[in-house]
Amino acid sequence: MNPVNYLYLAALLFTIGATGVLIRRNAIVVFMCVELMLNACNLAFVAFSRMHGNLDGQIIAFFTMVVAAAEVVVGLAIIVSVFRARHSASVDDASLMKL
Amino acid sequence: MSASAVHSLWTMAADPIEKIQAPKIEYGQLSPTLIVIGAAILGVLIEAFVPRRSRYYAQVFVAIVALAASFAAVVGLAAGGYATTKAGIAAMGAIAVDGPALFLQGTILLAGLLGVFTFAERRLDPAAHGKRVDSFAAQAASVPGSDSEKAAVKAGFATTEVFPLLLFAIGGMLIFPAANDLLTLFIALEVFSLPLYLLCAVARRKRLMSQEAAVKYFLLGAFASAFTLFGIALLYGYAGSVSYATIAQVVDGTVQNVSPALAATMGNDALLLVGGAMLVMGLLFKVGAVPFHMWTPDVYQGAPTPVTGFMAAATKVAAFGALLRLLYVVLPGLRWDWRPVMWAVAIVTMLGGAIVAITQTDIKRLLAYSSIAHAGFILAGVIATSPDGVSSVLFYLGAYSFVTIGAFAVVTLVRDAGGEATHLSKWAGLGRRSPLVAAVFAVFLLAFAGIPLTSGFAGKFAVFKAAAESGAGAIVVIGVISSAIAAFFYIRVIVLMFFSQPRPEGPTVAVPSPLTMTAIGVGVAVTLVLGVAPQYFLDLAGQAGVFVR
Amino acid sequence: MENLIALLVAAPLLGAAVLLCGGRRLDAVGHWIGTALAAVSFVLGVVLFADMLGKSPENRTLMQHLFSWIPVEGFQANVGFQLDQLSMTFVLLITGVGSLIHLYSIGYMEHDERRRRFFGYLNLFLAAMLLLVVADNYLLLYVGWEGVGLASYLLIGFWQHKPSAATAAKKAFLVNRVGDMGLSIAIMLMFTTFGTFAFGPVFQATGALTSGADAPGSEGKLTAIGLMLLLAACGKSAQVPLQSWLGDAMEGPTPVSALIHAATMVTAGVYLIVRSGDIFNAAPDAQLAVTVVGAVTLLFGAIVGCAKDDIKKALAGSTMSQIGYMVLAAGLGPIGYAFAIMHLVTHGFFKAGLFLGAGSVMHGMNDEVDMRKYGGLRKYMPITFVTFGLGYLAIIGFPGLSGFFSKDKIIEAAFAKGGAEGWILGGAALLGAAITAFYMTRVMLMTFFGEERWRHAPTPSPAEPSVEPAAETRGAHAEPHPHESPKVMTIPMIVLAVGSVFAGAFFGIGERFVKWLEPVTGFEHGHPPVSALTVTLSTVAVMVVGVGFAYAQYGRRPVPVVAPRGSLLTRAARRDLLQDDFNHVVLVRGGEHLTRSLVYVDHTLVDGVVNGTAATMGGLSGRLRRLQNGFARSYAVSMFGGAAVLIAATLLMRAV
Amino acid sequence: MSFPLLTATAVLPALGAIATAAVPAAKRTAAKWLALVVSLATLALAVTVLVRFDPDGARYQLTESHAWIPEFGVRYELGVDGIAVALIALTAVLIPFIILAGWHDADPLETGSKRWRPTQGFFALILAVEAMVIISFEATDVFLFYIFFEAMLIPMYFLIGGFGDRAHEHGEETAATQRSYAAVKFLLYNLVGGLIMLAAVIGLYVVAGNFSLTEIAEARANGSLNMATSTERWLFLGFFFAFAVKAPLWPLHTWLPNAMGEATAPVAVLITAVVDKVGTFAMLRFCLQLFPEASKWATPAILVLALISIIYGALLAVGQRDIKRLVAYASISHFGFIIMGIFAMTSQGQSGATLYMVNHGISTAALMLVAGFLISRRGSRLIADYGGVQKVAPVLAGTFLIGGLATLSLPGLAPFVSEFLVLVGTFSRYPVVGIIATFGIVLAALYTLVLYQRTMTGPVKAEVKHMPDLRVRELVVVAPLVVLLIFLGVYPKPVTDIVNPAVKQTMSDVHKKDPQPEVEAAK
Repeated sequence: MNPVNYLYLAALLFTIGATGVLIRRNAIVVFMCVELMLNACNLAFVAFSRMHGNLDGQIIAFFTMVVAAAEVVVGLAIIVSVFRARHSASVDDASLMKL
Repeated sequence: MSASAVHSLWTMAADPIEKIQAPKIEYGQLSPTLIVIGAAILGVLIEAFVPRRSRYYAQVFVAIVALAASFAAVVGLAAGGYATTKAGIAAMGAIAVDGPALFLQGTILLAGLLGVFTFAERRLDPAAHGKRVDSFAAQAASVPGSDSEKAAVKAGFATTEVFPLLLFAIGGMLIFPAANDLLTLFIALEVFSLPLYLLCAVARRKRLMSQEAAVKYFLLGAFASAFTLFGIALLYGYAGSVSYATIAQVVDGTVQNVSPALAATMGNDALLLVGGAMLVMGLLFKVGAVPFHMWTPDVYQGAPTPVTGFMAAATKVAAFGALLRLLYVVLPGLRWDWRPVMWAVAIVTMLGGAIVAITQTDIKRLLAYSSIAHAGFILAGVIATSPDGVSSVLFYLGAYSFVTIGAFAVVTLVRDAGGEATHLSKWAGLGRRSPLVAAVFAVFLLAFAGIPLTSGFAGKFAVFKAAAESGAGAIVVIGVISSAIAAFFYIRVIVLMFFSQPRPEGPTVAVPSPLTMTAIGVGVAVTLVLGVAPQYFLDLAGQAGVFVR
Repeated sequence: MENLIALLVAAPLLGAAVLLCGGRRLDAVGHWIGTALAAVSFVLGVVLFADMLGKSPENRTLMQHLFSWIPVEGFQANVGFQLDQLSMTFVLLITGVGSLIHLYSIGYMEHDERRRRFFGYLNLFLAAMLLLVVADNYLLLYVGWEGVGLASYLLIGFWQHKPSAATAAKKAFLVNRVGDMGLSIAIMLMFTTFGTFAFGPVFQATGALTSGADAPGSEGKLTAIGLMLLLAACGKSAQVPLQSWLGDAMEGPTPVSALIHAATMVTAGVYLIVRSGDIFNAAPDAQLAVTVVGAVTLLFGAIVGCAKDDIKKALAGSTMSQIGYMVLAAGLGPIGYAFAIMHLVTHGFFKAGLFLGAGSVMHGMNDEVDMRKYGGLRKYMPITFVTFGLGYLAIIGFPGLSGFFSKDKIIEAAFAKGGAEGWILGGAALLGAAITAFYMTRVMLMTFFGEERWRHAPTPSPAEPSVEPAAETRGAHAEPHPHESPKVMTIPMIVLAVGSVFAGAFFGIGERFVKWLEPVTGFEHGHPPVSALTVTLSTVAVMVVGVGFAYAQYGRRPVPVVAPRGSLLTRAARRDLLQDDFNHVVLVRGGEHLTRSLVYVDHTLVDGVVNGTAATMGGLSGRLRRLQNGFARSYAVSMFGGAAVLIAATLLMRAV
Repeated sequence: MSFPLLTATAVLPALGAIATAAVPAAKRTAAKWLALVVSLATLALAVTVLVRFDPDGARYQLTESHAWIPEFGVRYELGVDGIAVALIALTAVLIPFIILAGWHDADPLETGSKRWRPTQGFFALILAVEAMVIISFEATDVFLFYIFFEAMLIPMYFLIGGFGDRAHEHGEETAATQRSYAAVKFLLYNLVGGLIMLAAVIGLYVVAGNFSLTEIAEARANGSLNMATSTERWLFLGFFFAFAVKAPLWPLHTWLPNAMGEATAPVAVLITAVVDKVGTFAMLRFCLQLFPEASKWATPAILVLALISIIYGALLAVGQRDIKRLVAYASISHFGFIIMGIFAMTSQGQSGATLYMVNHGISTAALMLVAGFLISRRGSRLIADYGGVQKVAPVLAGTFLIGGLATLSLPGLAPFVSEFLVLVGTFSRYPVVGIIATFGIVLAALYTLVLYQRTMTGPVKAEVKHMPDLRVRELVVVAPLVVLLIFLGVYPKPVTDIVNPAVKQTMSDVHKKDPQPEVEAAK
């Protein structure tokens, strides 16, 4: 099956993720959407790797996973501390600073 | 049915494993980065094993020594000719060691050093329970205003983790402009971003704002890095490799032994263009260019001021370094595609930053917007696509980072009951109450405004000159206009400080320790020296103006 | 000898410097210093005169180059003097009359605590006036020209605490400035036409220009120059349309009126025209303009003179008209130049005498200036009466006295212009003579004859502004006790009276004066359409008529103390024929409106644009600022949109 | 190499500024004396420059040249021609008087306040301005000039915004706000001008490759450097705009009245008599030399603007109610004359313009400083608050009158010479312009005499009844200026001799010849 379809899927996932980031309020969900975007990237990498017949893409995918994990650590830490301070995980509540 | 045949039903024969040769790493050339990263890890260990009372000193010591050593290493490399003649690729094509890289690394390291000084400052905040405290939360994990927080304060805890975090960030920044393949670029990006997210969250005062800043920065940063990554993916797909050199070859079609797959993707410019655009967008986010700038004001305001200062200076340097390398090494082939776009970005950035800054009422936000405007000015140099362009940008970054750190360091000095008094109205009549501080800040502001005899002017002139020479006269004119607009709000602050009546309940100016004093002093000195006699540094930047590919 | 010219100017200048910088310690002797230095320059003048007489008429001109003043590429202005018969005449007149009036002022200003400064100003005036007449180029003349203007400004406004005086002074200076504009433009024209503005070269070049047919339209240029010079003359000599300042100038102390606004400064215009004779000769249109101005002014002044009750203003009107005669004569060209100057000199004598007389009268009458509050003064101040009377006879041209000779010649010359112009101008001149006789007789009668209206006269009504302040010091509010003035005042009057009796005869008989001036101004005999005798007789006739009328109105009937409403003309004449009102409405009011609106424009428009730009920026900023609404997601939106645009743009770039 | 005289002339006041600023707070008076001495020493140096300068020698003399920023093609190049020498001398002469006149302007409000430093600042800033002005007169490198042309704004800005008249008719609060408004306006106006010029400067570099005035002018002359017409015009406009703001030329003038109105009299003199001269000077030196063709192209428009400035400024001066603003508008009118003289492109015009810069400096100084003394006595700038001063303070009134007469350029006083030269020079090429400009002299008489009449004459106002006459210090300030006015009015030759050759040069730069008279009169 033509790997290009995987690319379309990747693009689709990426877009879904991005849209999620734009429309969801809950910080966790937003963050998960970002993860979704990252995974879309992974898919793209792997697909390309397959197309080009070299392993770079796959290796990058692994790196991405690690990075994603790291982001989760940092992200959750921040989000949780905010949640505990405000008792809300809504990104819209965190708008003290504006203008 | 034969076993093998059966076996072949659910297995397939893998290629015979050939020997993976061990990677060749030029430790000498990578020493600056390695030193810093190593120190960072050491810092983590210190957190783990050194008793709490002496952690602070240990951390500060390690950080300063590491940065100094690393800077010495950079100088050594540069002296050893790696900036010019011996410039080359290290770590199997992952890291470039060349003029721009070394110059920017040097700048970042110095900025980091001053950053450490401001981080380590413990004289400004009134001592809590007899213990001197710095501007970071006693215990970042504890809920603001909770008992645990009070307890932590009482116990005299201190978030000494900021130093390793800082070192990690610096380490990432050192790699960022030197990264010679997209993977390294991305990793470096994350390596310096993640610590910064955390650093934003750990302010001692105004913790809610600090955490909010962290959230915003984090979410948006992650969002942006996702774009970056997708861009990388597309470029990879286009060129079948993430190494700059290869991509560059593919882009300008000088690549040998084209495989059929590559031939297929090569034809597809959409991959290249979209990928390039997304990647550039990620970097523009880091430099805070309109329209990817909106995190800047909030984060700059919310983050602990020392962090803001460091971030404003070093992040810009690193990000612009990476941007330069990307545009000059990887994508020169489609100069004609991205230049007009970057023109537009530069213009809206300059104007946007300057105009919105006019009505700001918080000094930190004001400086944030000014940093946006300056990003625009630097972009004007970036799009020159000429050696002069590169060197002018390098010079500008060097000059700008010192002014920025100095300015934010001054901001930390002006305090009232609620910590730093960042609202402009509180700065009224500062010049009457403490002329020296006001004068110093005025110098920085004038440098921002680009008044002659300050580094700001030299930088601006260099950048605009490069732009003009590359035929971007329009950019120059608009740049000039927007710097006129920008001048307006810098002047406003000066007026406020010198010509307005001091408020009776105005803020007090804390007397800092030698640490902050050095930071500010160095800032002023560099500002004036680069303003009056910039030639030496211009030469430096000029020699460092050539990328290796 | 030449060096004496410099001294001539330097002496009074020194006096001015000493007196003005000297400070109070000189108060005691200041007036003597001033007078002495004036006398010195008079003596110098006489010496030079004697020397000049010693020479043959052709080469009597003394030239002296002092130093190069403004040397610029292609533009050479020097400080140099030229003393010929014409300037000599003026030098003698200025220093002579000047010295007398200095002397007179010692008495007149006795009670003024700022007498030293007064003499300083007088000396300054002498210096400037002398510079004006001995300069050898127009630019230096210009210096003297404005110098006398300054002196007159200072002296008119000498009693500065009187707003009326300050205003009058300012007005005089301003009106003169308009004239000066003419002079400077004339100089510029000369420079562009001839490349120089020194007398000698310019006149030669004029000759070259007219003789050589090389320059078409050259006459146009000369006419322009002439008209500009005329404008200047109008300003200085109070000729229509720039005459309005002279009346107000009477705010100054009387000696000033006598010296500056009767005898010397106001005649500078005549000097200018006569001096520039060569130019005017080559520009007939300009000449015509001059004559017209002269004729109009002589009537204008005369009419105004008839209506004024203020003795000084009446005399001022007469001055205006007499200068009108001179200008008229000067406009007639070589026929008239000499006569113009001759009348100027005789006028210098009798008009100065008259003013001093008037001053003496006021001195005895608590500075009352309203003639309606005079009357029958002849037995109280006999000397004043006699001298004033002689001056009076001289000015109305009583046969045998100086005015007769000079004025008669002018009228002759006017007729001699020939053609309709000749008749008109001559007629005007004759009419003028009649009116002169009328108003002077009026002054005479109202002042020295009739019943003594000053007894129980109400003290000066506030309606009458020009009350000299020294009044307070001299106890005005008591009933006046007319008395003769001290010697120091009467002696100058006597001298001037003598002059006004005999000067004319001395000059006129045997055309002595004409011959004296001929080398400078040139001369040709006019041929009036009627015989000279006829002209003379008619002049005398109209004079008698004028006197008769005046006697009928003011000698036979008693003079009302309060002025009757009078005819329309009278009322107009009292207001200087409404010319002032015109100025007020058009220039003053208009100017005020203009400036006020301009101030508004500057503030709202020009400055508004600037502040407006700033405001717009602020507004824009305020609006853009709202985008920063603090919601992370909206930031993400902008990033997303930005990315989309970025991608689209890049693709687009490739597409196009 | 020989002693760097020009550098010394500029550096001395700079060092003096630093030293003055460093004087401890209590030693206020010492700081004043130090500043005065330094300014006098600078004057001495300037005089040496004057003496060492040979009018018939090379175009630029006492030249110094060192590498500075090769990267930008910038050299530290100094050199003076006659025009520069004259203006340097003017600056050096005026500064001591300015310092002396402002002797008490920056004293602490309550005497004996220990921690009061502005006094030192005031005099240090004045010296700093002097240094920058002098070096921008000396610079023959466009970039070097530009740097100080811009940097000069900062000390000026603090002088305007930081120090105002002691007693202000509206009280201290409004005074402060008005002051800072004026200061900001001054700074922004000039900064915008300067930044526009910056674009042009960069453009010049792109075209010419270096900044050396002499080299570029040379190259322009021998055709080795030819710009496209449009390029030259744009660059010219960029330069001219900045200079027109500084000069100031209508309609870019509105900052001047505010600045001069709010600043103390000495500072106002510093602005109009010294700093603004850099603008007109730069027109003469840079616009004409670097862009001769464009200058000629722009001449008509500029003449019209200058004409407007002359008449407009004068009319607004008539309409003012504030003494200082009146003088400011008068200055605008005079700057109109200067610019007109420069762009008339005749020897007379340009010599006149240069002379005008000097004379206007002296005359304005005389008038404005006396006005300052007057204001300091009564504590009001409004004309209406005065009257009859002549009676109580005759010397003050007298000097004021002389200053006024100089302003209306009475013959015999210095300004007359220059004004007449400008008029003649303009008239000989553009008669109509010349004639219209001549109306300016009438208006000048009007506003000056109105001012004098309203303040000095008339009945004595109660408030001024006990006004003291000029003190010795004030007399020391005014008397020399008056003497200068008279001397230069009677014998301007020394100045013209220095200026003429330079003007001749400039004329040849723009390839213009004086129009010849129709008839060559027998000299």
